[in-house]
Amino acid sequence: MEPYQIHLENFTGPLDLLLHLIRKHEMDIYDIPIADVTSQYLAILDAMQTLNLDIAGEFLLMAATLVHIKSKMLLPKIAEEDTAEEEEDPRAELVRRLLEYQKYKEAAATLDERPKLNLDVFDRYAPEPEAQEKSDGGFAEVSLFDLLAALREVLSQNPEPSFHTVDMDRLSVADRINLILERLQGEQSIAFNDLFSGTIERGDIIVTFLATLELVRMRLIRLMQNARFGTIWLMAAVEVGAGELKIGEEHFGYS
Amino acid sequence: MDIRDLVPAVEAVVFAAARPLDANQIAEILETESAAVQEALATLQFSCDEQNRGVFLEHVAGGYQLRTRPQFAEYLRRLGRRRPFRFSRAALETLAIIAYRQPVTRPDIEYLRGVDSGSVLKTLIEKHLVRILGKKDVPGKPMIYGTTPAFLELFGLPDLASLPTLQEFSELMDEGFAAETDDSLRDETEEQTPMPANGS
Amino acid sequence: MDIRDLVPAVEAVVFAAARPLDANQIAEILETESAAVQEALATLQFSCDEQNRGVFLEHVAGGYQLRTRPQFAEYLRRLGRRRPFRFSRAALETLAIIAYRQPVTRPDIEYLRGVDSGSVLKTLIEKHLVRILGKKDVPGKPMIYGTTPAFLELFGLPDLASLPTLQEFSELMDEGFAAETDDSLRDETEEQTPMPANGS
Repeated sequence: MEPYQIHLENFTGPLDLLLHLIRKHEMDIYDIPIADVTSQYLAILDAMQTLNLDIAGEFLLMAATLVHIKSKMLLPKIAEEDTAEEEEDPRAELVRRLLEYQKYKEAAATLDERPKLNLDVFDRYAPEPEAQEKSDGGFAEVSLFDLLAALREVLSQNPEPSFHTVDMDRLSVADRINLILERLQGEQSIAFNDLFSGTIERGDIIVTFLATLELVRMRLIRLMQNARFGTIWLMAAVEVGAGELKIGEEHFGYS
Repeated sequence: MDIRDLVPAVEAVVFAAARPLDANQIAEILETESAAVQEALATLQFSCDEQNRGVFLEHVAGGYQLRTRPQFAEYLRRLGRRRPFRFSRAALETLAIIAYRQPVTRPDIEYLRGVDSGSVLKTLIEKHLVRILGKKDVPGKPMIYGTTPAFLELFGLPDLASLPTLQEFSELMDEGFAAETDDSLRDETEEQTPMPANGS
Repeated sequence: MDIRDLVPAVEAVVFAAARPLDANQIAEILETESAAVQEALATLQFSCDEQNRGVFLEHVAGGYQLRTRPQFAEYLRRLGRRRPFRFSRAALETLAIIAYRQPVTRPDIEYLRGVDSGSVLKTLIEKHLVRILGKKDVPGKPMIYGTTPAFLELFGLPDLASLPTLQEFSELMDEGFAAETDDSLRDETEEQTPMPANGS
C-alpha cells in the first residue's frame, strides 16, 4: 500500500507527526527550522490528499498554524529595544506544546512497559461473586458512569421529555431542598429569612428561593405569616411522628 | 525447562487456572513432559507443607488445585461475608432516578421504571444511600425520597450540582464508535450488567 | 496469633480474596493488629522471592495481591482466562494524561494531545480505567475525569503517587525563550533521559 497511509495510522495526531519529523531530521526542538519542518509537513499532507485520503481536521489546523508561524518569522524584526523585549518567539507556543506532549507520550510508553494484569501477570482465578444484596462489606466499586448509564437506559424505555433535561440548576435546587428538609427535621418551623443567613451570592439566593417554591408546590412544606411583612415561617406540611422517619434520621449520622 | 524453573512454573499455572488441571494439561501448557510435571507437582506439594504455607496442593477430581488450609476456614468465611454490596440493575436505576429527580415519590419512580420498586427502595434506604425527606400533604400522604450524604460520598461528589447531566453524558457516549472499539469491550457490554465486571 | 501462624494465615486470606486487601482489612479478618499483619506481609513477600515461588506478593491499588511472576506470562496466556486489554497508542496517551493530570477535563486532554479524544475517553470509561469525577467549578462546568482502582490494578501500581516521575520540562518553560540560544540550557534539556523503569 501507499507509504503515507501507513504513515498516518502511525501517528496519534499532528503533534506526534511533528515530533517525528523533528527527530528524524535531527532538528533542535528549541530552535526549530520552521521553514523546513513546514514544507515537510505539508508534503505529507499533499501526498495524502493526492491519494484521496481523509485528513483529520487537526492535521489541517496544524498546517495552518505552521504556515502562520513561518510567515511571522519572515517579518522583519522590529529594532526598537522596548518592543523587542515583549515580542515572544512565534514558535514558543508550539514548542511548549511539543515538549508537553512529548512528556506524556513518554509517560505512556513507560506505562506500557509495566507488567499488565491478565497479560503479563495473573491473579488467582476468582469467579465473580453472585450479586449480594445482604452484606456488610461496604459497596462494590460503582461509578458515575454506571449511574448515568442506568438513567439513560431507563429513560430510553420510557421517554418523558421534561425529565431528560435535568440540568445543573435543577440539581442545585435539589441540594437546597435536601438542606431545607434536613433543617426542618426536629424543628417545628424555621424562619424564611434564616435560610439566607450568611448567603451573599445572588445565585445562592435564587436557588434557595426556587427550592422553597418547589417544596410548597410539592406540598412538602407550608409557609405561614402572622402579620403583613412579618416573618415568614416554613413548616413541614405533614407532622411526622417520632418513630415514622426513624430510618431517615439515621442517615444524617452515617459513619 | 529444568526442574528448578519447572516447580514455580507449575505453581503459577495451577494458581492462575480457572479449574483443576492434571499433569498432562499442565505439561502441554508448559511445553514439557508430563513426567517432569508430575515430579514438580510432588515437589510443590511437599514444599507447601514443609514451608508452613497458608495453602496446600490438593489432588481433586480431574487435577490439582491450590487451596487454603482448613484451619483458616473460620477467617475465610468472614472474608466471604465481607463481600461488598453489588448494585443490581434495578437498584442502580432506582438510585439514578432518585438522584436526578429528587425530591421524588415512590409512584414517580415506579412510573418511570414501569415496575414495583418497593423492595429496591427499601434496600437503598437500608444501605443509607436514600432517605425519606418528608411526606407530601396530599391524599395518602406519600413519602418523598432523596439521596443522603453517603450517596455523595460513594460517588465522590461534593454536592448534587456536581452530578453530570444526562445531556453531557450522552454527548460523550454518542461519540462515534470508531477505531477504539474492540472485542474485549464488546464482551463486557453484552453481559447486560451496567456494573463493572469485577467491581473495581 | 504468633507470627509463625500469622504468615500462613495472611497468605490464605490474600490468596482467597478476590481483590487486593490492605493490612487493616486483613488484620480485621484475622482479629489481630495491623502492625503484625504488616510484618507478616513483609515476611510473605520476602519468602515468595526467596523460595523461588511462581507467585509474588504485589502491593497494588492500596492493598496486597498474589500474582504470577511475569516470566511465566507466555505460558499463562494459553490458559485463555480473559482477553487482555490491547491498548492503542491513542488510548495509552490519553490514559497517561488522565493519570498524571487528574482531575482533568476533556478540553485539557485534547489541548495536550492536539486531537479530538472523545471516543478514546469513552472507551477508557467503558473499560473502567477512567471515571467521571464530577464537574469542574469553572464556567461551563465541564466534566472532570480521573483514573480508577482498576487502572492501578492493571498496571500494578500501589497508588497514584507511585506513577513513574514525569520528565519535567517546566523549569525551562518558566525561563521563557529569551534564553533559547543559551548553550548551557540546551545541554540540560537535550539529554532525553527515559524515565525510570520503576520495576514493581
